[in-house]
Amino acid sequence: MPPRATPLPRGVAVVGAGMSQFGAFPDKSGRDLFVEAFLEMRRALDKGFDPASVDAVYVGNFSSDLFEGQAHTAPLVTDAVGLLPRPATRVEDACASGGVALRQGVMAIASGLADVVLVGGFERMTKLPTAEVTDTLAAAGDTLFETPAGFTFPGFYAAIATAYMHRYGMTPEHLMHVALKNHANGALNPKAQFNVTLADWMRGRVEAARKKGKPLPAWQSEMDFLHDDGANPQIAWPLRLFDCSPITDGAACLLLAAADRAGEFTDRPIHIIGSGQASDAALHDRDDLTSLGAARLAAGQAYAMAGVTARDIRIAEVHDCFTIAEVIATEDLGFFEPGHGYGMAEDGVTARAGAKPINTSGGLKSKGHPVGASGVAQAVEVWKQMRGEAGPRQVPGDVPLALTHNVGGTGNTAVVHIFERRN
Amino acid sequence: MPPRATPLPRGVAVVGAGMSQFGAFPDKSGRDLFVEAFLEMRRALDKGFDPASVDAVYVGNFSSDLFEGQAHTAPLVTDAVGLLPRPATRVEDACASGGVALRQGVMAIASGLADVVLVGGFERMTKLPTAEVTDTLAAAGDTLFETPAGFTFPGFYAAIATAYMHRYGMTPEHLMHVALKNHANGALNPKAQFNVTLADWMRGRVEAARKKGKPLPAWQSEMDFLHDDGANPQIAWPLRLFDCSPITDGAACLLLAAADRAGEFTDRPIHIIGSGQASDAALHDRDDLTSLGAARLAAGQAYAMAGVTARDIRIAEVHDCFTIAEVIATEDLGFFEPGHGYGMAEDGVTARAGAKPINTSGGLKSKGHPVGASGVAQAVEVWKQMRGEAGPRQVPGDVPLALTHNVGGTGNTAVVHIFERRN
Amino acid sequence: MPDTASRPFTAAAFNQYLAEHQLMAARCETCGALHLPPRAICPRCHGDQLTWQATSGRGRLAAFTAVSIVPTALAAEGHGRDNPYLCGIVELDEGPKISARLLGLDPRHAAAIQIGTPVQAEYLTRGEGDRQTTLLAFRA
Amino acid sequence: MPDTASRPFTAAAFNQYLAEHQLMAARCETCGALHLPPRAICPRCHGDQLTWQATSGRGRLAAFTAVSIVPTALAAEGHGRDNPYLCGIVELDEGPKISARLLGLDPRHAAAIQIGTPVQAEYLTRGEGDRQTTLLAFRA
Ligand SMILES: [Zn+2]
Ligand SMILES: [Zn+2]
Repeated sequence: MPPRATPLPRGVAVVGAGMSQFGAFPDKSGRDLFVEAFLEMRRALDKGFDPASVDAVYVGNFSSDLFEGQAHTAPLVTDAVGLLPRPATRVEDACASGGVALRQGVMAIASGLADVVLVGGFERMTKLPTAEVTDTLAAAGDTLFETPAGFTFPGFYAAIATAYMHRYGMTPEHLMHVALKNHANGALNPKAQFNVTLADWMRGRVEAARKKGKPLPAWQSEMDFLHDDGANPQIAWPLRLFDCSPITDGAACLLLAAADRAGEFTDRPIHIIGSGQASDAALHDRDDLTSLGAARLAAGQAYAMAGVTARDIRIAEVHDCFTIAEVIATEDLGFFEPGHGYGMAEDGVTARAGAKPINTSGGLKSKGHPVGASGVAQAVEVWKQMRGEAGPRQVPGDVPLALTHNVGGTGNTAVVHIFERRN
Repeated sequence: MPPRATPLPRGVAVVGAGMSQFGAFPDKSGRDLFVEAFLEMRRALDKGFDPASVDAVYVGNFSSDLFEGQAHTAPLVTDAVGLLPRPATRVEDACASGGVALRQGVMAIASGLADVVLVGGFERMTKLPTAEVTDTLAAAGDTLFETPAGFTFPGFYAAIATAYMHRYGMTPEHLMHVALKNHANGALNPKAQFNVTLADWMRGRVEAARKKGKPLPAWQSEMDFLHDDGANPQIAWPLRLFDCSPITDGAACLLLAAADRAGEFTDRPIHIIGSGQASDAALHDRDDLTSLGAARLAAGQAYAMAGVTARDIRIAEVHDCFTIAEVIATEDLGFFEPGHGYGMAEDGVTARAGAKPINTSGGLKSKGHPVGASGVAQAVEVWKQMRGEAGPRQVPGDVPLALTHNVGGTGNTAVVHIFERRN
Repeated sequence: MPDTASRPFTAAAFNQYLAEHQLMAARCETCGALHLPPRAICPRCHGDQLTWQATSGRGRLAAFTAVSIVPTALAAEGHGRDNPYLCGIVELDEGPKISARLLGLDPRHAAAIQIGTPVQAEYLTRGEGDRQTTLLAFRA
Repeated sequence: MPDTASRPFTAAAFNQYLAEHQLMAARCETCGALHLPPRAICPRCHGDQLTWQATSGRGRLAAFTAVSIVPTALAAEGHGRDNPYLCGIVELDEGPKISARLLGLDPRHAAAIQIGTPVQAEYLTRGEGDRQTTLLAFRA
C-alpha cells in the first residue's frame, strides 16, 4: 500500500483505555484477563459507558490456540464483557496482533460500518513450560525454512544484533543501557510485570542471598550485574536474559469512536491521525539485516497520512521485544539516522526526561509482553501520557503527538499509529 | 451492530476468484495450497493481473497454529504469492474465518484505505491424526465450559439436531437427503474432495469388495447405504459419517476492487451489496437450540444493507459443516419458516433445479471443508454461478442475486454476504 | 453453606467449587439474573457486582449426543467407536443451562433417550495429584 | 545432474533434495532471479515459470547466534544452557541467503565468530524411518 498523503475519510478517536495487571496469573484464563482490562477501561471512561453504543469488537491475540488450547476467542471475550451479539473478530499477526486489531478498528469506523468499536488484545502465556513457550513463539517465524535451522525468537533478534554490531560497531553494553532505561520506566508503572528498577532487583537478590546464608553477590553497579553470567545468563548470544522481554499474561482494551461521536464519551479524546502497516519476508530473504523494512514502510504511511514527521513526535512506544529491537525501531521510525540509535539510551536521549522519550511505560522489556495485548497496551500508555495521567512516569511538558510501533515476528509485520491531542 | 438500511459508503466488487483442489495433499503446506488458489484466480482474471494494483491482503485461517505448527501466516502467504510488502492480516473466527476475512476486505475498501484487496483463506488439516483433528476443531468451542463435558464438534451439532428433532419431528432420514443432494452437486464440481455421487461411491465400495473377494454389500438404494452402520458409522448420534463434512486441505482466493475501479479487471464484476456479522454465546447459554441467532442477525444486517429479502436470493452457499447445519441455515436465512427446512432436500426444493438451490458447489459436505478457506470458497462458487461459468453444475436461468452464509463454532460467529450481478 | 465471600468469577474458581462437589452459579446483585457458568459481568444489566450462589443441581435434559469419534482425552478413558459416551446440555430447575457429561443412560441406544429427562448433578474426578480435575456430570 | 524436471516448488520438494544432499534453488525463467528457499511465483517479475537449479553450497556468514535457551527439538538433541548450538544466515556465492545450523565454530565463544566467515553446506540427518528429516547446515 503506497503512502496516501490524505487523512482518514472519517476521523477516529480513542475515547477510553485500560489494561490488566501484567505478570503471571496461574488462576486466570485469557478471557479473565480481558475482562480485567475491559473493566479498568470502563470504569475510567470520562462520561460512563453505554454498552448499546458499541458496534463491533476486534481482538488481537497471537496464539491462544497454542498457549491455552483455545481458538475462536473473539466471541468468547465479547461474551465475557457482555457485548454479544456484536460482530467479534480476532486478528493475528504474531506480536503485532494488537496493533493490527487497532488498525482494523480504525478501518471499521472509517468504512462507516461502525461508529464505536472495542479493540482489545490479550495473551495468556505462562501456563506452558519455557521450552514450549519458546516453540510457540518460534511459530511466528517461518517453520518451513527458518525454525528448522534452530532459530528461536531471541535467536532471530540475536542474529540481527550480530549484523548490526558488525556494521555499526555497537557492543552488548549499549543494549544493556536500553534495559536499564526501560526498567527505570517500568519501576514507575504499577501495571508492569517488573515494577522495579534494576537497582531494586539487585537489592532483592542480595537480600535473598543474605537470608539463605549464601555468599553475597559482589556487584558494584547495574553494569556489573548485567555482565554476570549467573544473574544475567546468555539466552541467544549476544542477547542475555535482560535483553529479552519476559513471558507475560495480560490484556489491554481501547474504546474507539468516530470523531464526530467522541464527545459522547469524553471531552478529551485522542485522535488517531496516522495508520500504516506493511509486511516482509523471512529474515534471510532481506537485503538489509540491520533495519526492519516493514517498519520503515508502515511509518512512512502513517507519517504521510498524519502529515507529520518523525521530528514532530513527542513520545513513542516502540516494540522492544528485545533491546536490539528498540534500537532499530528508533532508526526505522526516523528518530535517529541508521547506525546512530544504539547510543541513545546510554546518552539519556530516550529517557523519560530526554529529548525523545521511548517506552515510558517500561516497554515490553519491563512492563511485560503478553504478545497479542502489547500493541493495544502501547496505545494505553500513549493515552495516559497525552492526557497527563501517567502519574510518576509522566513525561515533562505537553504531549500533543505520540506514536506506537508494533512488530510481528522479525518484522514480517509492522504497524504504526500516530495519535494527536487537540485540546 | 444494528442493521443499517444503507448501502456501503463505497461500492465493492469481486473481480476475480479461484480455488485450489480440495482434498488430502500430504506434500503440500498451507502456503502451497494458497499459491495454487491464487494462481488459479490470477490466470482466470478477465483483463490480466497487475500485482502493483493490490493494496492489502486478508487471510482467513482457523488454526494453522495447531494444524501445522505455523502462526503468523498472513505475511508468509503474501510473500509466497509475490505481494510483499502489502499489509497482510490474518483473521480468525473458527470456521467463519474466510467469510470474516472477506468482510474485512470489504471494510478496507469501504474505508478508503485500500482500492484493491486480495482475500484468501486456507487450511491444511490432514497432517494430524483424526483424534487430534477432533481436539483441534473442539478448540473452536469453549474449552473452559463446553469441551470438558466431552463435546466434539460433531457432538455440538448432534445435540442441536436432538433439540431440533424433538421440537419439529425431523428424523435422521431427512438429514440423509441433505447429504444425497450435496453429493449430487459435488459430483459435478471437479475441485470437490468427493467428486462423486453417493451412487458412484457405493459402486466403488461394491467393486472394491468384489476385487478382494469379500461378501458384496446388499444395498438396494442410497438410503440403504446411509442406514448401514458399517458403511455410514455413527460419529455423534444422530449424526453419521455422511452427515459430516470431511477433513480437508484447501485454499481459495478472491480479488476485490472498489466498484469504481472494477472495470480495470473485468467487465463482469460481481458486486457485494450486503454484509453482516454477529456473535453468540456458548451453545448451552442460548434460549433457542434449534436456530443460530448470530446467523439470523447477520442475515438481517446483510438484507437491510442490500435492500433485498430472502425471497429475492436466487442461490445460496450455506455452511453445511453438518447436514443439520444446512437445514437450520436455510431457516435462519429466511428461506423457509422455522421447522420447515428439514424436508426441503427430500422434496427437491434445494436441489440444483429446485426453487431455491442450496450449495450447488457440493457444500462443505462434498466439496470439502478446509476450515479457513470455506467462507472464501463459498464466494468462489457464487462468482462462477452468477457469471454462468459453473459448467455442468450451472443452475438453470439467471443468477442476479446470491448469498453466502459462513458460520464459526456452533454459531458463535456468523457472517453473511449478498452478491449482485448488474450486467 | 457455600462460600460466597471472595472467590473471583473465573473458571478456576468454578472448577474449585466442582472439586468441592458444589455446582455454583453467579447471581447478579443488580438485576438478579443467575449465570451458569459464572460471569464477572452480567450480560443482562452489565453490572459487575455478583455473588456466588449454590444451585440445586437438579434439571432436565435439553439436548444430547452419544459420541463415537472421540477426542484424545476421552480416548484415554477408553471411549471410542465401540464405546461411545453421552454428553449434553442440561437446563437447571433454576433456569440456566450448562454442558456436562451424562450418566445413567445408555449411549448405545441414544434414540431411546428423551429430551426432558430429569437429571441430578454428579462430580467426576479425573487425573491425580496436581493434574486432578473434577468434571461436571448429570445422572438420569 | 540435478533433476530439474517435474518437482513442484514446495518445501516438501526442497526437503527431498536436502535428503539427497543437494541444496537446490529455484530459477525464474522469465527474469533470471534465483530464489532460495524455492518459490512457485517469482516476487521480482511475478512469473510462475521456474526451474530447479543446483547451488555451489558455498557462502559466507551474514548473521548468527549461539542459542542457550532452546526449543524442545534441540533440547532433545542434548542442547541447553550448558550446551548451546549455533545457527545463522548464510549468503551463498550465488547471492541468495538462507537460514541454517552452523558447524565447525565454537558456540561457547560466539564473540570470536566473524561475520563473513566462509562456509560450505552440509546435511544433518535427524530421526528415523518415516520421521527422518534432513536439515541444512553450513560448516566453517
Ligand atoms: Zn445483572
Ligand atoms: Zn522473475
